[in-house]
Amino acid sequence: MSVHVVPVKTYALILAILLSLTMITVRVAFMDLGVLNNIAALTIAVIKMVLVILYFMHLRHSSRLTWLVVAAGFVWLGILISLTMNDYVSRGWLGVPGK
Amino acid sequence: MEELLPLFPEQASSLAASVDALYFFVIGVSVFFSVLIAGSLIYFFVRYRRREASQVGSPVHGSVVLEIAWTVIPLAITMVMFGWGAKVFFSLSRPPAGATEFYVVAKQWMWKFQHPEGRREINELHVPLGVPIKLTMTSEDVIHSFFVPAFRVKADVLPGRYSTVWFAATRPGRYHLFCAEYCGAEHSRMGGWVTVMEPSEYERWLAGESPRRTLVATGEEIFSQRACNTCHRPDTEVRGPSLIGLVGKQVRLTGGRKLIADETYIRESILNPGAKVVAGYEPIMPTFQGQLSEEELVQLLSYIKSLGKSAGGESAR
Amino acid sequence: MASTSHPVLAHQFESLEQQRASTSLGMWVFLVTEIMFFGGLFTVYIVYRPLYGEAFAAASHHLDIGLGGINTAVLILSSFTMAMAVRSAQLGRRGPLAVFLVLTMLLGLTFLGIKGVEYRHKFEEHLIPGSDFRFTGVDPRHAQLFFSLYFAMTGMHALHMIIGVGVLGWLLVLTRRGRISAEQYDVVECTGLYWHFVDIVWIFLFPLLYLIGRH
Amino acid sequence: MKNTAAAPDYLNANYGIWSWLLTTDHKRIAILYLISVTFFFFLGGFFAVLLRLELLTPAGDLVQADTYNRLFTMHGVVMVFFFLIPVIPAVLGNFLVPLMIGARDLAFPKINLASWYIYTVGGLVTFWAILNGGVDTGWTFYTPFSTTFSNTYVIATGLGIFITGFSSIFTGLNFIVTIHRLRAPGLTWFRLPLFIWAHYATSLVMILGTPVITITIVLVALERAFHIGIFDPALGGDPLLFQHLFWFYSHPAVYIMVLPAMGVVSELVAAFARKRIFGYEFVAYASIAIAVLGFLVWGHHMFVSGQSVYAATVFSVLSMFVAIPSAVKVFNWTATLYRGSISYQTPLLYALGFIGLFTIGGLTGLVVATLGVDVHVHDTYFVVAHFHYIMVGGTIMAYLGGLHYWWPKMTGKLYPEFWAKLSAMIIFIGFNLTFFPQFVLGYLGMPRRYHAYPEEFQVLHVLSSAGASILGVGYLIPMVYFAWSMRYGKRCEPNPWGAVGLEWEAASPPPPHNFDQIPVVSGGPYDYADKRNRGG
Repeated sequence: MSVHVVPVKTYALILAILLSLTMITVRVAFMDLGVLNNIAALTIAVIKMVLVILYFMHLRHSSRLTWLVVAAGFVWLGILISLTMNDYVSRGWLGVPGK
Repeated sequence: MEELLPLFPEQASSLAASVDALYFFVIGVSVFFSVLIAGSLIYFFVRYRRREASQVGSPVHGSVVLEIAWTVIPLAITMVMFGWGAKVFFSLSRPPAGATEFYVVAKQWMWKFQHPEGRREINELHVPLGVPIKLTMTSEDVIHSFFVPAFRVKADVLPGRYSTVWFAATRPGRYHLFCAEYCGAEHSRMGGWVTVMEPSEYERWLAGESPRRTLVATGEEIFSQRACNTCHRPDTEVRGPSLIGLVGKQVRLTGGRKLIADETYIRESILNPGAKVVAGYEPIMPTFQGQLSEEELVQLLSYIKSLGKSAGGESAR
Repeated sequence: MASTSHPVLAHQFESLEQQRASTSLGMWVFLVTEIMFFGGLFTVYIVYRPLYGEAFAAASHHLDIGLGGINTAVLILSSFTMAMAVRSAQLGRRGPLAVFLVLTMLLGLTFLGIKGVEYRHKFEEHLIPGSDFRFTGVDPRHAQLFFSLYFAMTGMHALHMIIGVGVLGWLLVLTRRGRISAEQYDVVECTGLYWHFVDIVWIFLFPLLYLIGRH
Repeated sequence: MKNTAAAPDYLNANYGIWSWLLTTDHKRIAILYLISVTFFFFLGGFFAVLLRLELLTPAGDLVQADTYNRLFTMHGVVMVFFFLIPVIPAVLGNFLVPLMIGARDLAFPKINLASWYIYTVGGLVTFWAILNGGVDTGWTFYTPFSTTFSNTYVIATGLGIFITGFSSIFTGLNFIVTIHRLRAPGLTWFRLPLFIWAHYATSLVMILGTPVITITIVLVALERAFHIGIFDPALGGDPLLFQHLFWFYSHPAVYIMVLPAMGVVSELVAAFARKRIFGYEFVAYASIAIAVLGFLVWGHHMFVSGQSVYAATVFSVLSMFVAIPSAVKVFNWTATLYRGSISYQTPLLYALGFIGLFTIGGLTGLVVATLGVDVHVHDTYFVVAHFHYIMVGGTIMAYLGGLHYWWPKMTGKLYPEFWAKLSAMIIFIGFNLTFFPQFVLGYLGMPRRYHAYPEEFQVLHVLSSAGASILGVGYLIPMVYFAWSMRYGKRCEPNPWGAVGLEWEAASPPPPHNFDQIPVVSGGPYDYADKRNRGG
């Protein structure tokens, strides 16, 4: 298996982007955007995460199986969160008192 | 024989028969498939027993048609179960409009009941025959569960919120009341009896005790004793919002979120008023945490609910 | 059977390639369990945040956004040095490897130090959940819930950092003993994956805990 | 066979206690697990005996209510976390996964050994908590009872479960990597035995579910120790959130118990009908489907808990879906017997017992997944009977069947066939007598976890206790003859059943590294027809 060595330049670029995104996320938090505040904060966090996974963690050059493993992790986290929230969000939907 | 070895519970509520019908359907399907599987196993077991030591099975590998058949047919049957089950569940969950409201406070290890007329009972509940009764229940400590097998009803009773259960009894008698959610040392003794009486007899039973105030009247007294009426008043909404017709209405909170003001919301707003403040008001209400018992809260609640009714009926959901 | 004679090849593997692929897969699978572990905490947070948004915002204002921001930068920087350490190991350069490991450890310790300062402030301000909790605001109970989550989440994260720093120390020993080479650097790579994962957790913790309703 | 000619097998390759305690050989670790889980099985069984004795009379007079609560809690905790979850993967899986895929060991032998130590430490911590008075929350640890009201060793027991969780994660991780990376040349996914498919699916559940229970236990312990109020409504939390997190793991945990059992049964049916499993691919996919769908149904434990009616409806329909792949498996096993060459050996008796009992357990699962009926049967003996049909009638039946089938592989000795058949019968009869009356009790309305109960339920309870005593005898007999056969059992040939599969190509017992030469695979599993053609 040939090992893919990432050039230092790439790492430095990612570092710079990550640090700028951190500054941006703080800046954005102090602006009043309503609901968009949360969406912006989470979007930036997701972008940062994707960069770390793809470059620092070398997922970009990893096998499809590794991609699958990572995907499984997020899908199952999604199951946990969405089916739990499904309860909290839908309280009262069907007009039953207290439920 | 029946008393020594009962095999099926009595049907004593308006919904018991529909639950049992559904149960028999599912059990019927189960018996059919169990017999089918067991019968085939035994038949093959005898028919295809090994006759010589080196014999091997025939090269039968599978059949896509069969696979599809025994995927689709069970799926169809289970969807019927689901649909039918959901229908029964909805009717078990939704109390009919106009059901008489009783209140229940559970604690380790007893059930405390309050009739709307003000009569209270512990571990005994007397109800009139044929009248739909809605229980609004809460717990003082851990999770309990209100369970009357003869009525086929059960609902967990949680601390910090109200849950409901409803039934209309169809046969006079005494029926077991159980706590079905494990709640500590004396869990198995946290039970009692539900006594179903003819309405006239029930009236006599209610009157048997010296006259006492109704729940609503007691609630009203607490409302003025605790000076709730200095801010929550019908004439002005400067300091606090009016409570008339509040229950079941949608309210807007500071921060823009909207919710339906149900019993649990009102309870929370009394005990922890800062959590969900109505838009346009300052969070100036003091907390009543630790100052009102669950019973008193329930009385207040029934008073607040009565405010809606006197001022022109149920408000739209 | 000739292949088993290789010094760094364990007997259950046929080739170095198979061994490396297994180790890497194992580490990724382990990280999936970590996602689910922290996922439980995130679920708790996501359930309560919409229910008690104002209380969470009020409580969040007691967190030091400056220290939190600096810590975010420190951690991202440490991820960079960690990536550089892995790169040095891939190329078999032991000198730079040792330097980057030390740098990563130092940055990790800096993070933990700053975190410790923040914890001390919370202690002094009586913001530790429990009987000593004091909070002047409209909804102190759910402010306490916020701080419970804050300590549970950052505490779990800090615990992972401490373990990470320990592993880095062990790697440093291995490097000094010459046990890391371009052929055998799986441990460095796995530690890198772990370290980056811990970084990602913080990337989410920072906005979720520090940046609520700041406008 | 002359002893000089025999190459050393894994049992006699080296001697002494340290050669076992420091071994990294998956086969020896399997034996270590075998000993540990057997201990916990009999510990949990001991609690069950006391429970059934207490329930002989309605009055609750043998032990105090408090003691009874601790007994059923510890029965549940020990059986679920320390027996049922590890039993098949850690004993049979550990022993067989590398052998069946033609590998010398698991991918991470040291982690495998670590998993046994972690399991043992977790077990000892829990055992310590039991000796000090135990815990009375029920194995479900519902809040706020567990966090605020119980006065027993909740944190210590939780710590034991927390620790053991890691052993489960390590086992799952090891299996996933091993099955992906260490398969013999030519052994493609659809040439794998169904036992491997089942263990792969089980490992997925272990990996994806266990961490959630781990963090949930941590939160319960924190709340109990520091009153932080995540789950206790008196402190601002929500007890339903605990239930969501708990069942996110604990429902799929049922599949950790039953999926490997299904894998075992597939092997047994194939070997004793000498036939390829009917619809092999569908059975393989069904394992994965169960593992995935199993994560989408946890809310059916919460139909009356106060979760929203909408969510209950969603969970109900999803629960129906998970029944389908289980049904597919049962139909395929049954169809496998068609035109087979069926031999009446003990392992097959257990397999047939499994199919029958699992069918009943699965179908009664439909009763509890059906919303309208579950309201009535929830938290009654109906549920108790249902999950014992799955766990005892399913998992333990399959485990015993598998243990008999691979006993010659593990020890090189035969077990006594007469006693084995006898005990299989006793277990089957005792089991049904114990748990069938509980279905009736449940629908009558007998709530679970009751120390005392109304008198009209006594006859059914006495029947159940009578069954339990028969069942207990049934479990003791194999314990005795297995121990006996290790020393006195007849030595067997490497493949006493005439079965196919890579595990039977190694010697019995296998040498330390399983295969001198890694085998090359050129055909599918269960190739009995081909075997006949070659005259084998």
